[in-house]
Amino acid sequence: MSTLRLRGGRLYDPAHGIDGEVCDLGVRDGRIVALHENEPVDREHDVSGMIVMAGGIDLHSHIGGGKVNLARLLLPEDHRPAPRTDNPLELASCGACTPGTLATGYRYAEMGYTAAFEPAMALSNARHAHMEMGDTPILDHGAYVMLGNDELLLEMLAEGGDPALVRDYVGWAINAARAMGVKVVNPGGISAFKFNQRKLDVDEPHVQHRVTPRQVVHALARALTELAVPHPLHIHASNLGVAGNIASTLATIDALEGLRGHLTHVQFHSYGTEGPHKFSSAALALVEAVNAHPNVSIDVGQIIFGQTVTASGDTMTQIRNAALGSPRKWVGADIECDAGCGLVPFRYRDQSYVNALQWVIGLEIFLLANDPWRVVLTTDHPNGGPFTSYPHLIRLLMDKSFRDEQLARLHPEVAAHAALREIRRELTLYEIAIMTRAAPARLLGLADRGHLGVGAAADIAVYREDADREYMFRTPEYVFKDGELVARQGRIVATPVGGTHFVEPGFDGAIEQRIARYAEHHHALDFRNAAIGRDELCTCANGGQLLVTPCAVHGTNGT
Amino acid sequence: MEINGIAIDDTFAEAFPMKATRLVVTAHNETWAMHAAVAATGFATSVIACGCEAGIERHLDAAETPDGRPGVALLMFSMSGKELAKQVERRVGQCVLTCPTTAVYAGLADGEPIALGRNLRFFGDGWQISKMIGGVRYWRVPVMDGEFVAQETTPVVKAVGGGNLLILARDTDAALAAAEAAVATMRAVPGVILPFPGGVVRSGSKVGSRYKALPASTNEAFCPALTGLAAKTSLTPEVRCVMEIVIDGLTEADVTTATRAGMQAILERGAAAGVVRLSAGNYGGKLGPFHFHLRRIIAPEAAS
Amino acid sequence: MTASPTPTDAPPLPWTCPFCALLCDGVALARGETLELRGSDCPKARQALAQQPADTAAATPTIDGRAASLDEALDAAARLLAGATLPLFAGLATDVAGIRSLYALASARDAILDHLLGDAIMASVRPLQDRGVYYTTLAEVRTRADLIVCFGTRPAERYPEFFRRIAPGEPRRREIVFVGTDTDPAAAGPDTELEAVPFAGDAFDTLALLNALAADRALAAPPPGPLAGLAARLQAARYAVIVWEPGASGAQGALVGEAINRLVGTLNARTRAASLALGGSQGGYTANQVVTWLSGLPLRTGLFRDGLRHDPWALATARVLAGRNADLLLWVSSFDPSATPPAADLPTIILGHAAMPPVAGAPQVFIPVATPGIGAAGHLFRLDGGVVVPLVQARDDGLPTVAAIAGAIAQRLAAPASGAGS
Amino acid sequence: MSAPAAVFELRLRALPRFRVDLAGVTPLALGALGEAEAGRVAIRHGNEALALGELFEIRRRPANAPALHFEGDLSRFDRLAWEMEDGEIRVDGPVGHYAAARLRGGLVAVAGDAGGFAACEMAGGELAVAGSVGDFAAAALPGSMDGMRGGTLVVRGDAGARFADRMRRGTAFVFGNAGDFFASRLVAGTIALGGRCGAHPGWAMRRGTLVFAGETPAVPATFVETGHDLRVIWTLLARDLARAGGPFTALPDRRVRRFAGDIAVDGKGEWLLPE
Repeated sequence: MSTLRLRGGRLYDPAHGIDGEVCDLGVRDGRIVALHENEPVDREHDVSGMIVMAGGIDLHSHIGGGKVNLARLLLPEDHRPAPRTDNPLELASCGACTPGTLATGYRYAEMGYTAAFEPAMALSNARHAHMEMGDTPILDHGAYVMLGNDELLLEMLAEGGDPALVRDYVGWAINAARAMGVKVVNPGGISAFKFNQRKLDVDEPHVQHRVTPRQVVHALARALTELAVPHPLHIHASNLGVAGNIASTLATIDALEGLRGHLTHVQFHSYGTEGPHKFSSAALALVEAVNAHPNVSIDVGQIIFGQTVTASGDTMTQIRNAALGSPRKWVGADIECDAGCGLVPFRYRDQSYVNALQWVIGLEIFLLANDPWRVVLTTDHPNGGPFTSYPHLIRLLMDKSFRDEQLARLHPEVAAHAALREIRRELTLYEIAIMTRAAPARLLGLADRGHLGVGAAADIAVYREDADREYMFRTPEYVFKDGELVARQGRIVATPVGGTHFVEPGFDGAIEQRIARYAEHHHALDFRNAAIGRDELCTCANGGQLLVTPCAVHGTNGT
Repeated sequence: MEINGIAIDDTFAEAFPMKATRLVVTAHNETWAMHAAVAATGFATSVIACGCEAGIERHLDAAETPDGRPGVALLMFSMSGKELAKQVERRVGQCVLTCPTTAVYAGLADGEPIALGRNLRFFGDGWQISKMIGGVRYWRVPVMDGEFVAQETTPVVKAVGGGNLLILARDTDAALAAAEAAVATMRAVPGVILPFPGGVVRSGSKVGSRYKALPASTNEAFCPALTGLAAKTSLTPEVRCVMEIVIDGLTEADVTTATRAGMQAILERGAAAGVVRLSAGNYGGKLGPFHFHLRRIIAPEAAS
Repeated sequence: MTASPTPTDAPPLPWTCPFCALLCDGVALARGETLELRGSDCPKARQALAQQPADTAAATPTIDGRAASLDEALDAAARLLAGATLPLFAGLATDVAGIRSLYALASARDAILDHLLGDAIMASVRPLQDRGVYYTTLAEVRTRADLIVCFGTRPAERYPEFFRRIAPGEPRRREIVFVGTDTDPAAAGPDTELEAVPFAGDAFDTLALLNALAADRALAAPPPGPLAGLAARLQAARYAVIVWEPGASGAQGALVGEAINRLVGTLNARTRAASLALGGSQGGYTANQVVTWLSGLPLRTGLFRDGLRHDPWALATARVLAGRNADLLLWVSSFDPSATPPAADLPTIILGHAAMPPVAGAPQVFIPVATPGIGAAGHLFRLDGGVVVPLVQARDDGLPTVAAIAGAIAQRLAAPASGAGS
Repeated sequence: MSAPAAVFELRLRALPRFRVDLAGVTPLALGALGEAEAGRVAIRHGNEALALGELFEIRRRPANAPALHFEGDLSRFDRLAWEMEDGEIRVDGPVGHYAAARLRGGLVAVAGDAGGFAACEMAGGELAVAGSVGDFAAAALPGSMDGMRGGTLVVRGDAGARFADRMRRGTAFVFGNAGDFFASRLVAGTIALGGRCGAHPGWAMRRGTLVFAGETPAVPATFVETGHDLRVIWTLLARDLARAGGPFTALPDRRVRRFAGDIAVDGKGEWLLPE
């Protein structure tokens, strides 16, 4: 039994409505507890004047799996030079836009994040994804399995899409992949590209299966609702990056028909066609729709200027983007009749009209949305920029004059006309705490994370107050993971293995026959190996804790 | 001052700063180099309406050119580097690129570079090739007779425009003969051109006009038709014909040398050949900083 | 699944074969005195199974050729590592757990990492690094490919089950074209047309022509008819898959890969195509994947004290050894007893297959290790890159895993008494 | 150069046990130091840092321009003149790998052979190797899109395989023979070869010029002869190349045939074959 007290900090705990209240925080055996003021503790830190928040939670960050590793392979030059830190606790690891998993864990923890979720785990690549996440030290992690381009589901939908069948299949897939939720990427479009279809609008039929993205989105959202999976369907909508795609984004919201859905990296999906370049901000239209649809949550996918690499399952989009990439090389793949993969290096330039506008659109979304509980701070690492730019992004959101300085450096047409210039809002620490902790925890159904209430896991970040919010959020004074001090003033002091978050929705096991039959005719893996068992998950994830989030209705009878 | 019976006015030719470049045009033989050069420097008498003043500086032997073929050196002068760049692009694009077998190079070593082949390359529609040779970039544009080679840029230097010499003679024959003799010697001077037809201009001008649209108009002070009519005349009755030689040069010294050469050619012929006086156009020092005092040029010791 | 011994009449164990990167998992093992393959007659698997010693108890660690206890061997290995300043970790023929564990050790000892099939792995990695690739996986080939071009390879020679693994699950017409080799009868099947197209010159000349033809470029001389025909069929195919083998493509195999992916890129502008690089056996792709995700850089990276440096050329095992740019060789080879360490006049630690013959020479520690998929469960990456296949333990042969040995050595090095580290 | 310049003479004491990384040891870096200070400059030997003075006897004398003169067998010394910006380095024997790699300016002269990747990603300045160079000279590091991107490389001996792979700009000379895949994937630039080359010269070259002053190689099927009048560009080029001397001296006097390619890729490169 070990106890810890953080004395005198200013707490920002939106889950409990606590907005800068000064009070002590107690920890016993990795959990937050109420300690008497005079109760002796093993360790005590005086954090008076400092800001205390739950550990950051990134609900959309490509931290593990096939495509991330391909990105590392693609850009060895991005990893030069690669000095080692002088910290003997850190194993050798390097990289800038897609660091090694070790460096990813260290760098996230150093800035006060204690969990990150891989949003695009291919069913066929799930073991690999869990392995990489397991080798990402300190952070808890989980992943959303990609469905909606798997030939079997499209086949089911083409047959009429019996909701029970779809529900059981989705339930099986979540369990098989040990996923935290389901993501759909360019619904049906990745599969359509395999049949040489180059474009797929929300109501356009897939050239082979004659199924529309609208049907795919609705069927998956319904299945998740019936399975009572806490995290809503994670949606990478149709037409990513295409001018005018606000129409398909709104149509996707419409396809949900009131069912819950999380639109991810919406910045890339909020483009109009106005102006001389036929490319304009549709942030307002997007935000109005989000405000009007309480069933919808978003993360932004802010872009950050500089070199990065875009990593996506969306081959249909990426083969188009490949011509815009820099440096001029890219990777694409058709994967196991269930997914695709496309990696295009990008260098976002502030003097590019399109890039400058993308930057503006992301910030406009953050600043115009009226319910921070449905807006999550992301750069869609590494697609919009590496996660290490979060402190910079937070400063942009909290500091109007800093934002204006940056805005003035953009492509002159954007700098002169962006609606962003007129937005005076500066997010508060409370709002930042929502967007980076409380909201993602709630959207994921994590009852004991993202807040500082009694019983919560003691994932805590303590920041020294500084007017320069970028500096402040880059180097927290203390970071605790499950009550253990893991980083101190930007230096890693412990490297525990993180746990794996997943859900185990119940489903009718009869579906396995259908899946096995399909696998026998189409897949290249024996059906016996299709699902990851709990023990195997533990091995893959490097021995970290298995953290099951309950599904409210069906419980966890699993397979 | 009077030499060989010819009076030399105590005046100066007033010249102004210009921007200039030298181009070297080569071709399969001298004829085609000359065709290109003549066309490229055509209609380039005055910046007033031509955009530039240009002329052929001299012929170049095969041994003197970068590609070992006969060529021609051209000089082009404009009031600004920007205008000069426009003129170079137009003239080389229409008159050199088009002319069989030609290639074009920069003829100066130092200066602010302006585009030579840099934009003309786009005629290649994607087939153009860049080649760096000895630190210099050339563009190779496929054309019907092979490829048009153009150096990427040509340096622009500060230069002197508007040097002039006025020949006041008894009659037309005498004026023309004197002017021709002067032009022949002046054209041998490197670094200068005489931009008007035959090197000679008869429409010397003053700044301004009674008509608002015109920036310049006839210089009545030197018009024999107006002697006794115009309020201000510089002519005496025995002067019945005046010719002017305008000189643009890369440097002040070049203009001086050319002016001296021209004066000497006329003076050597003596008053008997019909020239009465030599004079020059000045605007009271308002037009430009370069003042070429005729007397100092022809007799530096005497004048100083 | 650790029960042992298993009676001969027990039902065959559903098994995953670890002996080539196809990782066939639809097969089974009958376990008696020997291990016998069921559900396949793969010669490669049979040979590998026949090499498994019946009695692993005889396989003991040795120090300089003399039998030693595991503890003694671990101590000796830790001593050698502690005394080295520039170790080379090579071979690396192990599973995910083995590489994970070795990586921590390598990081602590600032080692260079390479695999015994490093040349072949780099031939597949370099095209990716230099220009990118468009690749496909077995299920896609199986389900959708209507034209399969085996370029310069007869895949079944090194991957005997290849054509069985990509055989369509339902009747479907397809063509399989062998470029630069004879047709392989192993590729035959219902509705399958086999054809051989000879190289025009060598592999490089042929690829140059195919690229020009696929891009509709005019050639000075008419190309050989069969090649022009192949180019036309590539352009007409709904899903063309070009299979090649980096390890069999010569010293400049990476350029073959780049040219194939250029061809795929040209085709993908109008129709659909992808490449498939055969390789990654002996845990090759596994080692490369794991090292890449942990470090950020692929194999042939030195975790040097002053930084990580990836150098596929200078950090090749052969070049490092020839240049005497290491002072210790840690050789890991757990699948194939014949994959012995290269001759090196260096202190050598071998984590080897139990049947590996003794290697003469320098001071050395040999520790026999379990073969993943035989003596231990594990995970390996399949040859198409992203699929990790679980291996089951076929029998308990009492041998430790590479992961366990690397972990035990690391522990000894970390202990203050060992004097290692700094 | 504002700092007082100096020439350092560095005489190798003994062959080092491991390879040594000379990155950072440049005329400008040493220029401001005294003899003893220069001897304390840390370089990497295997995995360990070593003082320069442990490997070399160092003598310093004032000079007009900063320079380093190495004496001895430096074949185990890599990254000589790595990213050097200015000054001069002379080596009186052979050097290891990556000699003058990423060189930006100045002169590097090697009296012996150089190892692999000599002048790779060199951007300016000159590397002159009196002996031969290994594989991948003037090439790119893994993943980089461009190899040598400026400056001049002169190899008086032979070159290994993949000479000038992905080279983008600058001029390279090989007086002797070149290995396989000479100028593979050339992006642009000019390369003149005095001897013969191995298999597949100009493989997948996109742009750029190869001048084969020595033995005429067989022209691949993906190169196309262009019969046009080349005299202008050839004169310009040949006169410039001739200044390198040796097998290139007579180039301006030779007539030339031109082949364009590699049309397997962009096809905007050329082979110039003097007769």
